[in-house]
Amino acid sequence: MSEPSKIVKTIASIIFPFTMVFGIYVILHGHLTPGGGFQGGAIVASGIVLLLVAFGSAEIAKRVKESHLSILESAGALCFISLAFLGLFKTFFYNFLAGSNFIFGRIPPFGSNPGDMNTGGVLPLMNMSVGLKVIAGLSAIVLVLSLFARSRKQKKR
Amino acid sequence: MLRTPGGYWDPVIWLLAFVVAILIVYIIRAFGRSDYKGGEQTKPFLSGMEVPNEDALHVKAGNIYWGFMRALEGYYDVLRRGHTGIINDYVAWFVGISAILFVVFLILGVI
Amino acid sequence: MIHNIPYLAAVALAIIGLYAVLFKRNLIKIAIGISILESGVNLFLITLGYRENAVAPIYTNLPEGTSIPEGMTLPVPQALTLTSIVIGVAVLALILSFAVKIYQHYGTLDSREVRGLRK
Amino acid sequence: MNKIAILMVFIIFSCVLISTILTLRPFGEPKSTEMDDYIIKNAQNETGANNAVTSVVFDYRGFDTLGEATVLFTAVAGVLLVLRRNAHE
Amino acid sequence: MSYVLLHAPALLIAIPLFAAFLTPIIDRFSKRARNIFVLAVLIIEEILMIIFAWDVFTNGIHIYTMGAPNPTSTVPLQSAVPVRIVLEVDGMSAFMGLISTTVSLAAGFYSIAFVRKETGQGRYYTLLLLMLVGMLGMEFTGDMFNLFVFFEILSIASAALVAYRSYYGDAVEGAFKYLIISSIAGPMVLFAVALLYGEYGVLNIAALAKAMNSTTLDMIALVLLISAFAMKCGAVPMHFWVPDSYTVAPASITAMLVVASQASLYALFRICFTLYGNTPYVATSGAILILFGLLSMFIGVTMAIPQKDIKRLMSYHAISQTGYMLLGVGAGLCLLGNPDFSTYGMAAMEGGIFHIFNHALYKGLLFLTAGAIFYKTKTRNLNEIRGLAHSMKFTTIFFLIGAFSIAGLPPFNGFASKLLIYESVYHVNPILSIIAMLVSILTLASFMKVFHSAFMGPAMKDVEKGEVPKSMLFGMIVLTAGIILFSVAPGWVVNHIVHPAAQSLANQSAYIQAVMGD
Repeated sequence: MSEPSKIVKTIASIIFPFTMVFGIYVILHGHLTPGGGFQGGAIVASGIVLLLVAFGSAEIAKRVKESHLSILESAGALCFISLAFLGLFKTFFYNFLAGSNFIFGRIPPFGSNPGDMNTGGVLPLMNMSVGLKVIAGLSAIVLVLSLFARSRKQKKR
Repeated sequence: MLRTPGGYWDPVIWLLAFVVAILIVYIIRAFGRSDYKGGEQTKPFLSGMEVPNEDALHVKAGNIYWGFMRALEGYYDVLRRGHTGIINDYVAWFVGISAILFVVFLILGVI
Repeated sequence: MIHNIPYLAAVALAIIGLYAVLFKRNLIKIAIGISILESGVNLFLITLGYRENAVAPIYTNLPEGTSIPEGMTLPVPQALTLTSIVIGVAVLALILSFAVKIYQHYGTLDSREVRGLRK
Repeated sequence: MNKIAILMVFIIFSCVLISTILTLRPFGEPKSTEMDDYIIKNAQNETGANNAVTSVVFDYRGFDTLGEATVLFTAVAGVLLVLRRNAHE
Repeated sequence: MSYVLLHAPALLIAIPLFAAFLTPIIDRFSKRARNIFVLAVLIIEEILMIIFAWDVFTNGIHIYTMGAPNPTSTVPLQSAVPVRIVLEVDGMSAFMGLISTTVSLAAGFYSIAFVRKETGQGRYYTLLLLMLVGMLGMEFTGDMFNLFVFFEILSIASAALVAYRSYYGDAVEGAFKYLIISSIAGPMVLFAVALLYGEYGVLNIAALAKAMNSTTLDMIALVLLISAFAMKCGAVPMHFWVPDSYTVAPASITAMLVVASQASLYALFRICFTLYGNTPYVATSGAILILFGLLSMFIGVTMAIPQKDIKRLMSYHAISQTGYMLLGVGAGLCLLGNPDFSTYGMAAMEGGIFHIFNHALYKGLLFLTAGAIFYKTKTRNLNEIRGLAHSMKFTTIFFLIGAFSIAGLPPFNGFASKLLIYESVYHVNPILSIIAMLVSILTLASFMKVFHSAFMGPAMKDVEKGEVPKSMLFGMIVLTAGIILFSVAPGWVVNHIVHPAAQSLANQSAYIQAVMGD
């Protein structure tokens, strides 16, 4: 296949930051607006896939290795399950931050309200860890598949 | 000791009976003539012909129960035709079984 | 009867996917069929959560005069659908990697050829 | 012949599904919604999240979400395992 | 201690999950540390499971509500139905959990030497732990959708591990077939769950069983669940994936796959007994289970006899042994509610459930011996191997123990469970027990074929002498010890372990009452 044209590369590199920002916004506001860790992580991963398409898998593989991505994913999963473990003094998955006046510990007024970032207990933290996990996981899958296809093509030649 | 609807099962008693049976067999064997044990009696005898070496005597797995499979050839042909290694057929069997169960349950529900 | 057209659509989608799995010999098409089947089931699941002219169950800037809880759609089916979508993605990724590997070994994607195990 | 049999069972299967799915409660009017109503009413003061769906995903049914994250983790591990380089021949 | 017991249902699932997430990170630093870590986790699981199971057998059902202020408050005050996910561990669940942890421990020890020469071991052990997580989750959960989620975890991890030797084409093929089958069964289960949710608005098994009023849609859901789980536990005529995937998987994984199929079997029993326990479908589903059982027993064993691939032969035997369990428990399900359930039905269920544990032990042992043979001779073809008894004494002994046990020869444990099944099923219909005995004879015949062609005869020239490595032997010893224990004390095992399991499986009202109160 021929290299993508300069236009594609330029547009991709312009769009990529916006995709990142939007995805991270969706992750961070998961407990206030539609969205959450999985959705935002999928958006960011789609941005990474865009780069992969525009610049080719070899170019990306020079910068990021799939082993690093899998370590990152394990870290996200570990954060998630550790948050679940921390509630163990009552039950597994107990939302121990909600109601306490610690970070994210505020309880919003019942009914319609403009939304306060500092609410939700462990939910925002779980959103972040799951978002990290999904970003790493999806990009690792796509990267490995594309690299495998590329290596087979080179073997053919 | 395990109680079953028809009686009971106790492996210890069984083992004791087994040991006793072995002892009886051994005693009976001890009565036999000593010069028949070992020697000529234990050599394989193919009606006077030359006995081939061990490798040739070992029956290969493919040949064991040949007669059994030959006798049930039709049955095995049906089974083999069933076992196509095609993934679509695997799923088709699932759908077929579900459809049959649907029909069975619906009929029983109507009754 | 006419109210249940959405259910009908979801089930029809699932059945189309099942048809692809049953009658298409190409492994990639089988994978596509499976993902269509999963989408159909997900659509059915999310369909169950809808309430007549209700809004999403989110309190941020909730429109005034929304009756709680009758004015809000059911949240649980949406969560279940999210879960099952992610599961579908995971399964699809693994199926595709297997298909790639099978093509590397057998040089074909025809399910009638991919039966080296048949004895 | 084989294909025809498969087609027949497939048609039976789909006909049963389609004909019985219409007997489900009418669309848009859920019958028994105690669980969902409880969540909608209490999500805010129990979990402190405005988004009831997120409170379901991460609090009420958080264990499902852990399993879902595990599924993704499993799939990534599987893909990296199957497509690993230098698998010794 | 009481704290641990209180949280045991969650810990048993969460600890291996945590370890699975941690394993790739440890793997980067030291392979040896990773092996020790995985083994330590498996041993902890085993010990915790034994303690917890004993508590369940003596004190009854354990309830654990995820994320509630206290674990036993299943139903919130303002609500009439459980809102959160509830783990519900009764005798049957604890029984299956014991099986899963035991076989996983054996497989873990066996793997240390078995996959030493392979690459990608870190992910191998990760997925091994995830398989354990999936099984325990399926067995402990009291929530239909959660059951589906863990079902998928189990399927995906198993499929990835079946394809572990991805440099063989047929390994990937078997994994592909397994995964397609699982991903057809998964959406079907989810569709059934969605139907039940759409009707009753709850997902908890006990709440569903309480609200169940057997409409047509419940029937549809029941059929979808039965056929999906029957396919996943390898019942004829949906068994075709079993030989394909069992054959190509590494031996330790094949031993795990046996237990994975039994987790689906457990789900099938749970659906039939608990979820649909008070519907008019009980007798019909029992008859269907008996029919599946008969077909599985007979076709499985007759297909096993002509096989030349040792692991393929054993996997057909796995199918036919699954038939015994379906037969025994199906007979119990048929007699459920009858006056003579207390006499014959309970005995049939005890036989079937006891056979689950026996089958996990001796079939796992046989697959491990087959793996040892493969490790030595690098082939699975019975025509090419012979005379291994000369060099591999222990493997021969283990194989003989497993073969006698699976063939139901006294005094081994296989005989005890089969005796229970014969005698009790005879009262349902004499034909059933006659077929069961015939199948048992054929099983013995085909294993004598394996023994003769693999271990008897002159030694092979091109195989280095000596036994397989220690860790593999230890993995086999774990299972052999279980077989010996169950063989010498069947009465004790049945009275203290199997009977509570059968009792709790048959007693639907206790299961519902534990969650819904009143």
